[in-house]
Amino acid sequence: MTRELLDLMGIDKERLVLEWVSSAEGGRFAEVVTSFTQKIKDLGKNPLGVAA
Amino acid sequence: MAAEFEPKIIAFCCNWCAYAGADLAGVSRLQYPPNIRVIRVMCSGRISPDFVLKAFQMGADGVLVSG
Amino acid sequence: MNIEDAAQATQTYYCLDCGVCTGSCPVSRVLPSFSPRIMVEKALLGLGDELLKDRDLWSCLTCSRCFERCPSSIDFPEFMRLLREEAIKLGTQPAYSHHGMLQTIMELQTQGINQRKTDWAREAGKVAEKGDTFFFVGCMPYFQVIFRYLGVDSLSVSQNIIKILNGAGIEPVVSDDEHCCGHDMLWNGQVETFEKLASHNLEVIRASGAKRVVFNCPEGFYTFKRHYTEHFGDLGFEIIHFYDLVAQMFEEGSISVENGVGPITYHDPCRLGRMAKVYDGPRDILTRLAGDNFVEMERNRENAVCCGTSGWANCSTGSKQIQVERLKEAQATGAKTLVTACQKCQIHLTCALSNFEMDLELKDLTSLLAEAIT
Amino acid sequence: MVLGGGIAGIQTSLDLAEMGIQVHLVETLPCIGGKMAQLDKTFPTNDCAI
Amino acid sequence: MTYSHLEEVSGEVGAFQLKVRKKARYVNEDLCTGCGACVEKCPTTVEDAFNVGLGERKAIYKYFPQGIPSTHCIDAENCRQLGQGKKCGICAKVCQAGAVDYEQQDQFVDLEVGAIVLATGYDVFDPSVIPEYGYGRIDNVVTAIEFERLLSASGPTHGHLDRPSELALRVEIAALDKDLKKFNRQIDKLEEKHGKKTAEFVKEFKAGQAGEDGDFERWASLAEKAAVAEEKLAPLNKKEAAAHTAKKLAFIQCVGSRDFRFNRFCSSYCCMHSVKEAMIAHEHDNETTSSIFCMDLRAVGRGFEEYKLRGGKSANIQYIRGRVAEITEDEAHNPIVWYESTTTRTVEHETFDMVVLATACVPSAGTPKLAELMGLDLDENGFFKTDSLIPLDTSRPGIFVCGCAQGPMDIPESVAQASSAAARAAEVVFTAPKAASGGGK
Repeated sequence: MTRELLDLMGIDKERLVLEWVSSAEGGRFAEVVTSFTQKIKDLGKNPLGVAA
Repeated sequence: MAAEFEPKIIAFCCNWCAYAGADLAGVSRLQYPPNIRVIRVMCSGRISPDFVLKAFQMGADGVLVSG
Repeated sequence: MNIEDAAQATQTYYCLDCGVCTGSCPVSRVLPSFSPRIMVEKALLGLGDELLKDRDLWSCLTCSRCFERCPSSIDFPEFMRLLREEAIKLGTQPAYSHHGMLQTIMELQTQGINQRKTDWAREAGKVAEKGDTFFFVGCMPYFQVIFRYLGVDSLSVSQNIIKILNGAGIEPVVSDDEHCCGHDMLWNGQVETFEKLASHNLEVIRASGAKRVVFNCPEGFYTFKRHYTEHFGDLGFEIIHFYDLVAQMFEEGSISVENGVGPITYHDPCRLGRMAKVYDGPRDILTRLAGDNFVEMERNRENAVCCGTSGWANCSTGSKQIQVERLKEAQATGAKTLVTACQKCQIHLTCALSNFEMDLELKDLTSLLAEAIT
Repeated sequence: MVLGGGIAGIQTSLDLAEMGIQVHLVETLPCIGGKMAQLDKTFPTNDCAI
Repeated sequence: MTYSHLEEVSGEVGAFQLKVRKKARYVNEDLCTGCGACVEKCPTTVEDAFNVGLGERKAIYKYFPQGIPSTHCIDAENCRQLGQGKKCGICAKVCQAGAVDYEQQDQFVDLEVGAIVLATGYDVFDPSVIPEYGYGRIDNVVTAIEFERLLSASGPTHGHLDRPSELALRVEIAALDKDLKKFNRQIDKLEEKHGKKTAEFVKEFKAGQAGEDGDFERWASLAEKAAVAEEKLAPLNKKEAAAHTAKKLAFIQCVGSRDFRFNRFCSSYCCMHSVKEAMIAHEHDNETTSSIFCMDLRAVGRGFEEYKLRGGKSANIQYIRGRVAEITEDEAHNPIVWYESTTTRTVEHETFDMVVLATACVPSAGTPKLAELMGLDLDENGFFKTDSLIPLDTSRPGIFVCGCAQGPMDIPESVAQASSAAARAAEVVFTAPKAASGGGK
C-alpha cells in the first residue's frame, strides 16, 4: 500500500523494499544492504531534492 | 556534482531479527556499504506507512524495512 | 493573530453564556469534559493560554452545529481554527489520526513532487488538458489506496463524475499537478502549508484556462468558496458543486435516471450542508432515484450530526460513539442504504460499521446516481 | 382616526372619545380585541383577559 | 369600523384625508342579531384563525364568541355560494332576521381627520424557521399563543391540556369511524336483502360457492374494506385510551428573540407570559409540573418578581438556566429537550409531554406596507420609528404610534402608551386650524 502511495506521489516505488532477515543471517543482511545501496545509486537522488 | 552519488538510506530494523542480523554482520566483520542509517524498532509491525513517508520527506533516497 | 483578535474576528464577545453550543455539540454528549461554552468563557476571562495547551482544543469537530444555532452568531469553528493556528505557533502537536500519514502526504505535496494521480481518469473517460471546466478531484486517489482495507471505493466516485460529465458532453480538465486543497492543514492550524497548497492550486487552475471548477468533495468546495477567497481575494473563476451541475443537467434533460432504489436515507456532510448550505441538491437527486423510498433521519439538514472526526485528527472513542449512534439512527428509519456525499463521511462511517453487525449499506450519492443513469 | 382595534387602539379611542373628540377606529378583522382577546388570563394577577 | 382597510392617506397634520375600504361582510350589521343559527347549519368548516388553527369554524362565523360587534360575517373565499360558485344559500334561509346579503359589495368611506394613531400591534414570530426546535414537525411543540388557546375555557379543548398529537389522533379516528359506519350500513342492507350473515357469505364467496349476483362483488369488497378499517382503528383506539393530558411541561424562552439570526431585541413580556401559563396550567391540574428554560428570567414590573417566586414555590415551576439546543421526538410523540444546564455545566436531556415556545413579538406583517402608504420610517427592527424622548411621535407630524406597533411591550405598558397617544392626538386636534374640525379626530 505504501509503495502505491509513493507511486502516486511520483516517488519511485523501487526506493522502498521489505526484506526478511533473521538474527542468524548476518551475511544475508550485508548482502541485502549492498544490493539495495547499489540500486539506489542507480536510481539517483530523491526527487524531492531536500537537502538533508 | 560529486564524483559518485552516495545515497542516504534509512533502514528500519526489527530488534529481534534484522537488527540482530546486522549486529552479527558486524561481529563477523562482513563488509556492507556505509550509506545505511539503522533505526531500531521493537517490531517491524511498529512501522507505519507514515514512517516511510516521513523518511522520504526528510530527504532519504531509499528506505529498507527489514524484519 | 492572538486570542483577543480571534475573539474579535468571530465576535465571541457577544456570548450570552446560554449553553446552546454545548447542548448542541456532539462531542460534549460523549466527552462531558468538552464544552464550547466554557472554552469561550475561558477566552473571555483571559485564560486563553490555558486553552492553547488544552488537548480539548483538538477535540472540536468543527462541524458547525453550534454556529448554526448560536443566538449571537459566534463562529465557534472558526474560533477554534484561529486558536489552533496560535497553538501550532507554540509548537503544539495536534493529535493526528492514521499516524499523521495524510498530513505528511499533504506536506510532501508542497515540496514539489511529481504526482501520478490521473491515470485512472483516462480509464474512465475523456479528459482534457485545457478547457472551460476544471474538475478538482481532491484526495480520492490517495484515499483509494489508504482505505482499501475498509472496502471504500473512493476513486470510483471521481471516475463516475468523469463519466457523467462526458455523458453530458463535457470534457473536464484533470491535472496531475493538482494538490490537496489544504482544508485539513487549515483546520489543523497549519496555515503556511495551506497557503502553499492553495496558491499552487490556483496557478494550476488558471494555467488550464478554466472558467469554472467543479467539485464533488464538500471540503474542497467549501474551502475554495470561503477560505481561498479570504486568503487570495477574487479567484477569477466560478466554483460549482457537482450536484448543482447535475441539477442543471436534469433541467436540460441531458441525463435521466431510473427510479427504483431504496429504501435509502441521507447523511448531510457538515461542509456541504451547514457550511455551504447545500441541502436540496442531494435531496432532489435522491427523490428522483428513490421517490417515496427516500426517508429522512430524525436529525437531518441543519440538525445533522457529524461523522465523528474531521481533518484527520483526533479519532477517539468519542468519535466511534458518535458514528455508531448515527448508524443506528439511519437504521431506525428503516432504510437499507445510508447515502453520503462526502468520502470522509463514507470512510469514517464504514470504519464504524465494520465493527458491528448491522443490516445497513453505505453508498456514495454520486456512485448511486451513476448506477441509475439510463 | 385610530388604526388597529387591539388593547392599545381601544384604549386610545376611549380616551379620545372621553375628551369629546369624534373617533374612527379602523380594524381589519371582523371583531375588535386583538391579541389580548386570545389570552386567557393576564399576569401578575391572573385576571381574566376579556 | 371593523373588517376595514386603510387604502389612501393624503393631507397633513390637522387635516388628513383618508380612504377606508369597508370589506363586504355579506351580513347586514343592522339586522344581524348574532343568534348563530346560520353557523349551526353552515356546511363548510375551515381552520379557525382565532384559535390559531387548533380548532375549526364555519364559513359564516363570528371571529370569537365575545367579539364586538356581535355580528356574523361570511368568509367569501371558503363559502360555497360566494367563493366556489355552488348553490347553497342555507344561511340566508335559516336567518330569521333576513340579514344575509350575498350581493353586498365592498364600500369606500372617505374620512377627514386631524390626527392618526397607529395601534397596529404585532405578530407572533413563526418558529418553524428554527429547524432545531422542530415546530411544525413535532406535534407537541406549540407556541405560547397556541398554548394559551388550549388553556382557555373558551378554546378548542375547553381548557383541558389535550396534546395536539392526540387531537390529530382523534381526528384520524373520527374519519375512520365514519368510513366504518358507512361500510357497515351498506353491509347491513346487503345482509338483510340476502338473509345471510356477512361472515358466512365471505366464507362461501371465497370458496366460490356463493354463485353469481350483481351484489356479491360489492359485498365482498365492502366486507374487506370494513375489516381493514377495523384493523387500523384498533391500535389507534388503544393509543387514544392510553392518552393523557399534558402534565409535564417545558417552556422555552427567547424563541426568535435575543437572537442574531432573527431578532436581536428582547420581546419583554414572554418571560412573565410563560410563568403565567405554567401557573394557570397548574391551577387547572395540580399534578402539572413545568420547567422554564431561560438565560435570565426578566421579571421587570411591579409585582413580577414576586409572581415568579410564587410560581416556583406553589405551582411546581422549576427555572433552569440554559437555552435549549434542540428538541427531538420519541415514539409516543413526547418531545425530548436537549440542553446544557449552565449551572451544573452538564449536557442533559429530558422528556416532556408538551413543549411551549415563548415566541418573539415581531412587527405585524402589514407594517412595511402601511409605512410606505403613510410615508413613515421604520426602525432597525421593523417597528415604527420614534425618538427615545418622544416615544409616540412617528417620523411624520400628526401621526402617533402606541402599543406593540412601536416595540414589544406588555399590556399595562400598552395601555399607558395608548392613553398618552390619545393625549398627543387630542393636542393636535384641539390646536389644529378650523378647517379640520369638521372631521373631529
